[in-house]
Amino acid sequence: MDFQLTPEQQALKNEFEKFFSEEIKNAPPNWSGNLMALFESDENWAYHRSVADKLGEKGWLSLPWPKKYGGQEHSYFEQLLFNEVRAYYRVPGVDMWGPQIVAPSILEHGSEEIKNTWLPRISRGEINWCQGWSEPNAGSDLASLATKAVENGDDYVLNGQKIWTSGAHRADHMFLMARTDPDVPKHKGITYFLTDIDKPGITIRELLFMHKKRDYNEVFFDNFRIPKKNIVGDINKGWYVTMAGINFERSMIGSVSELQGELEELVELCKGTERNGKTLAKDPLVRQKLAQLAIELEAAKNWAYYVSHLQSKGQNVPAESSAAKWFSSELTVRFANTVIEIMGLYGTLKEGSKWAMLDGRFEDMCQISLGITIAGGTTETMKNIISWMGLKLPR
Amino acid sequence: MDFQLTPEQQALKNEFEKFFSEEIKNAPPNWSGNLMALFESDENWAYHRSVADKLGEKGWLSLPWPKKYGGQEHSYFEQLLFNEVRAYYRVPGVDMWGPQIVAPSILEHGSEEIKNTWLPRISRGEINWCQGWSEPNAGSDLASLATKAVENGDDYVLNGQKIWTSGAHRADHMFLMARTDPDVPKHKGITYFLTDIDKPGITIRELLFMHKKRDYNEVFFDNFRIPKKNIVGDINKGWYVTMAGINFERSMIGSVSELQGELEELVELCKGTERNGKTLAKDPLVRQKLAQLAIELEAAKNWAYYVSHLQSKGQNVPAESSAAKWFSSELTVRFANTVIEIMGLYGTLKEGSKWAMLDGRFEDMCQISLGITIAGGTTETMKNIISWMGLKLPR
Amino acid sequence: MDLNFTETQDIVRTTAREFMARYYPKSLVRELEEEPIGFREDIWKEAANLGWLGWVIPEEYGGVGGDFLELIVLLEEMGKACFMLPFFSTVICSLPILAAGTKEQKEELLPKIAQGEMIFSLAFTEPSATYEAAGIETKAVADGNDYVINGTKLFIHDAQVAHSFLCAARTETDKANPENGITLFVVDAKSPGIKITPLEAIADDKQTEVIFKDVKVSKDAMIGEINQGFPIIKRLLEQAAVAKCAEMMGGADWMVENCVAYAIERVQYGKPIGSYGIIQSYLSEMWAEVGIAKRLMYYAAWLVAQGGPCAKEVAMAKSLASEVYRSQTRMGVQIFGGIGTTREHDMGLYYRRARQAALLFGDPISMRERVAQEIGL
Amino acid sequence: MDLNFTETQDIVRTTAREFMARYYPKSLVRELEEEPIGFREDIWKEAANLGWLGWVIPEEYGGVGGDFLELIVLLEEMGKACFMLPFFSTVICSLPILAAGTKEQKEELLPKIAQGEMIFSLAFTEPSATYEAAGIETKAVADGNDYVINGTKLFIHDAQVAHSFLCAARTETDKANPENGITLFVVDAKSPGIKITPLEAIADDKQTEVIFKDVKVSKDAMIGEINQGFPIIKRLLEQAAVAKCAEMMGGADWMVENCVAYAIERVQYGKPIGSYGIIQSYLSEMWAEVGIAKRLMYYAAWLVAQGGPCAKEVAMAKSLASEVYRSQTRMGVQIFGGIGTTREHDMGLYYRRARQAALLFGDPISMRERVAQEIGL
Repeated sequence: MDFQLTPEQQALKNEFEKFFSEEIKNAPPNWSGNLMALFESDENWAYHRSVADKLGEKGWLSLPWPKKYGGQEHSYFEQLLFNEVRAYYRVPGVDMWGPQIVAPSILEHGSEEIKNTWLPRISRGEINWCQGWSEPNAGSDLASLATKAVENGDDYVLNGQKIWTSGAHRADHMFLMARTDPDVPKHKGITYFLTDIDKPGITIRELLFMHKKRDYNEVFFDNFRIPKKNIVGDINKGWYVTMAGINFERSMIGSVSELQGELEELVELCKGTERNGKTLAKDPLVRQKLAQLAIELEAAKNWAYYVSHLQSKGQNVPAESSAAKWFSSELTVRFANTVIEIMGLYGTLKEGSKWAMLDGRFEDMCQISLGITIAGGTTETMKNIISWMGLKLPR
Repeated sequence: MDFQLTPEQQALKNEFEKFFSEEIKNAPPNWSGNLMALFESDENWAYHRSVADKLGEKGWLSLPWPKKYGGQEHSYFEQLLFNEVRAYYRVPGVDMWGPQIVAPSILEHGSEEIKNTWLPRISRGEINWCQGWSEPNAGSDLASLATKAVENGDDYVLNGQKIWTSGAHRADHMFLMARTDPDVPKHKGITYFLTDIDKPGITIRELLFMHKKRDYNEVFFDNFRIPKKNIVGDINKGWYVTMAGINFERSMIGSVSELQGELEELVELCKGTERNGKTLAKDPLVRQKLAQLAIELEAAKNWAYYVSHLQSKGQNVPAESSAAKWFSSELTVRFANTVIEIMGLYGTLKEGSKWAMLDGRFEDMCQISLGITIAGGTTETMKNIISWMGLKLPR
Repeated sequence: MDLNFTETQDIVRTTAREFMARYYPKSLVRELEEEPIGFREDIWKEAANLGWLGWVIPEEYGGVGGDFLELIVLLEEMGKACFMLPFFSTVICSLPILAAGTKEQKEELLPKIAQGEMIFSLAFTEPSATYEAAGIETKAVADGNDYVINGTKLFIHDAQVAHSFLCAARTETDKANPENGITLFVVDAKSPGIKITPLEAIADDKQTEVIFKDVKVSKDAMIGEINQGFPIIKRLLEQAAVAKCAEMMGGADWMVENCVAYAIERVQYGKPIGSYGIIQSYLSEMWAEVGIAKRLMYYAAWLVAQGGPCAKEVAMAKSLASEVYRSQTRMGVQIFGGIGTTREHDMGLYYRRARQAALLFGDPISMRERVAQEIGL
Repeated sequence: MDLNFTETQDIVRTTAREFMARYYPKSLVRELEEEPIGFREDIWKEAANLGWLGWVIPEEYGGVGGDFLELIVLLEEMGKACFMLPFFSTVICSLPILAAGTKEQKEELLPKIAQGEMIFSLAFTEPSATYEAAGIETKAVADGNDYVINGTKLFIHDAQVAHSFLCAARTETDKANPENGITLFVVDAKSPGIKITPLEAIADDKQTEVIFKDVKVSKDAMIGEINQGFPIIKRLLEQAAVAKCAEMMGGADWMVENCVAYAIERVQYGKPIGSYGIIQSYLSEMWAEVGIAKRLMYYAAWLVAQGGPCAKEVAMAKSLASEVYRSQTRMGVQIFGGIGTTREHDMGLYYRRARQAALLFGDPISMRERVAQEIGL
């Protein structure tokens, strides 16, 4: 067991450090780096786009792909280092879906034509994706999805509704699943499509988050046409294409690393904030709480490294990565709520309030983090995966 | 809503206070008042017996029974006041089963002969009961019990095994359930028996608790004979007789009240114990922890009063009493563990150790309390009852 | 002892439910949240007509002469409905006027409050962000027949609609005992020198910063004796803490009811989610813990109503209700899943309010510290 | 970076498992718990033969010359087996001798330790019950070529079988910095003036009170420099804290494995209890939290093995492992139900050990305080 980075890993990490510590200086004035920050204003979106272009140029959006398709053939571990550093500096520039969800599906199941069409565009960072998976009645039970795609000439014609479509209002493309055969067991009649969304037959409606920010959307298809050539994998085999898409760097290092940066700011804040005649930093309860967060972060970080290590050895680790998802998303909720407890009344003030602390980031985080415990598999689903796939408990 | 005791209730409570505050002075030197204390030595048992006789004489073992059978026709609320005061002073004298479990079953389902035979003996406190319900494969799923009783002349002949039989080694009687018809659905072939256990065909084997104290036993029946006249209710209707037996004062006030007394001692201890140059009482973390325990106790007490209030209005409150069971048994575990955290290394020392604090009662409690969260319905079963009977959730 | 609700309490509850169903839909909550003022004259008048504003004001001053426990029942329903009008602020300010005001003050102020003509805002907290006396640095200096107030009040609810403030200011500095030297004033909100700036906070309740710069008030506007304001405020803070518990527990009731209903209705994998053990575990905990916290709240409220010492029980109730409401609303979001995180769903209204209410009138940490003192530590 | 176990680590694990299966059944744990001495010469010799006692002692002093991470793997297996012989005490005492002893001391002591001929007991803690330097009040006063030790050591493991103590005593009082003035001595357990009294504690590990009354030791028995003992002890305490984590996490592994197996096998209401959602929720949390705490422990252990600064990570690992082991053993009891609370079942062995180990070499509260210092608070 050796926790030392290899010289090559260290060099690469240094490169990431250098880039992102510089790049954050280009952030627009109100850039919070929070989860939805990139969608919040045109300025923020432009910042995201400009970083994406640079990352594409550097080849950092395709670190683990085969060289043949423009990748760097790095392992998941190098991907982890990239994700760690970027999140620490709260720099955007990586599409939430393209490099790590869509690309692995294409790499495993796409035809050469699909690969040659889409992978270069993803690695250049030029596509802004949104995800068309969940539906109102297909949440945790995703395979129940009801959006129908019916063959019609060279196209499929879609009708139905998607929900929780993060960033659809900023995106130009969507990857989605639709039912192409209603007469077979539910996993076996689903097809995986790629499509641009700047054409008729699709309506995107905002679905605001509880604190009124826009991340989610509802998406409605009304005879929306997708050419057959945009199907990834075989007809009716979309569920398995999707499963390949969960084969990305799943350690959750990003959440953890972002919080690590926040913790460092918090320590400084507590040292400079007086309450009842002494600094918060001197309050034994505050000390215990912040120490506990530091411990959980260090633990989550080590777990992320472990998950990534296993993945880089080629292992499929559903239980371990589910534990990472569960632990670090719940940690984010706990973190934000703990900070509000520490800040007291000040902690509830929003971004932009004259008296808000740390720009009200934690007021935002204590809400937005709820989404993280649900999206991409709820905490309860993560526990099911651990129980069934990790512990082999009976269903 | 009026939380004031009526003058009659207050007078009765004062009477209880007077009696028990005096009676605790008669406790033997090593009397801890812990859950199993009465079984621990002959001296302790004799103390228990002597109090039982006095309580029987006062009529305090039959507070809510009809006068016709020697009761006082008090409500469950007066029973709660009795239980509260007795537990606070940690005085024994009430058989764990007779007055509150066996008697209600007899009152509801027993023939006049059964009533006249057994009730006076229970109300005089002269019988020491043990419970023959659980079996190795019938725990939470109690109705699966396999001990067989077969008709034979004027008797039934029993074969099988019981487990978790608290105090069987001190008891002289047992109430039990046995299967009298194996060919019907499991709840419908069970019969409820009363028996003395000082006769052949029964073997009692100790089953030590994890800290080596004896409370539990295993009980084996080998052609053990019980006369038919000792059956309560109808043959094969024992399950319903049992259900009547859960219709007692179910607020858990006893646990709560005992802990209230402990908390008061703890406060004094913390005021007198220095650690790192200041008293434990001045440590903000200790203050928060003890305050939290005080809050949970006050909450549990109010909930107990509420449950008892509902019961005294004649309501059957399975969800409310399950919440009381769950909350206060878990609170007992939490309480003991918290005290050990506060005491630090001293907290792990056992009763009798020269350096132990508060006679090592919490080292004992942090183990024995585990039994409370399991016996009489596990925490998980309590949640099921709340879900199904309280919230009407689908099974 | 009788733990049943009285007939009047039941009537208050029924009336409040009908009122909310009729006048106060959840869509209005969202509207009020997004407006800077967040007030509806017609609803306010309706509430006044029902006697709510003067519920605990004696009939001789134009009130209903009801009791504090009835007010608690009403506040539960308000919490359940996310009632945002300045009822809470106004009523808690009426209590010290009733308790410590002169006959003239009562005659002048209480009927107006009862009739809904005078909205009050409590100007107590400051940048020190504490409910302890030591946190009061705003000064009031005598100047002839007036006092001149200078200072900054922070986290002040409903200043944007208030006609008057009940303002705590320091008239004397006693380092040894900061509870000495505080005086209460009724201040006209239109007085020159008052500057109100909105603060946006998590619950979108209407908080403000209120700066008093050379604000003059007449000596007659003093409630209670000079320098003796803190005991009055202390009582007010106890009443307010329990009242806040009632709002929280009302909200918690909404949540438990609605989570249970959703768990029965929402099907995933062919079964209602409420049939899964892990969801049953959440729901049974929610139901039990909310119920338990609520009984403690009633007990504390009853003690408050009795008028005797209640500091310990109030602190207990506030701490427990706050913790339970926070943790249960967290679980509630998990029951509803994605939809519960949206603006259009009601769950978020409660999740956000739980986080705000926990900190108002004593956060759990300071309340536990109070309990520690009260149990002899 | 390579997070795989090395081949040697794997061999150590396998060997240890075979050893425990062969020589150390759970029935023996119960026997040892009930005996005042709790020692088995044959097992001790066997462990020495496998090189365990000298695992981290260099070959030149008769050891194996292995590394600290291998020792950690071994300790995990010992924790899993509830190994009660004085291995832990002896090995942690060998570390400062190795780090700070003179060549003569090493040559004299280390080979004996490695061969299982010398059992050590760490005489550090006192009635102050802390691992901070300020807690050391036992005094050693120079007297010619000797020092005379007086004081009470408390919570001392394995004194009942020890040949020697590694004893920390104060040779100078520096109120400003209590870390100055502490000196380490190797003390022959048979020295006149030593009185050993057993303490019964929750884990039935062999704790004692050791009173030193005018106990003479030669100056040559000093480990390290006079007054400079605390930095050595500090390092030892870090090593011991991580070693204790390894024991705990080994125990936690036992628990998770056995709870899962039981949940699959135990049927209630016609189904294995492991098919119920609430039990799955418990087990998945147990598995995940134990796994997570364990990875942090390995990282801290690796830092310790590197020899650089590791105070923060060790404190983190000890706090988390302690909390997780306590809460998971609590859940474990709930999985096993009644049977898990009995003396004849193994669950209680772990539940009890979790409560003891959490407090040894730094309890979670003091470890978090250490972390707070280390993160700059």
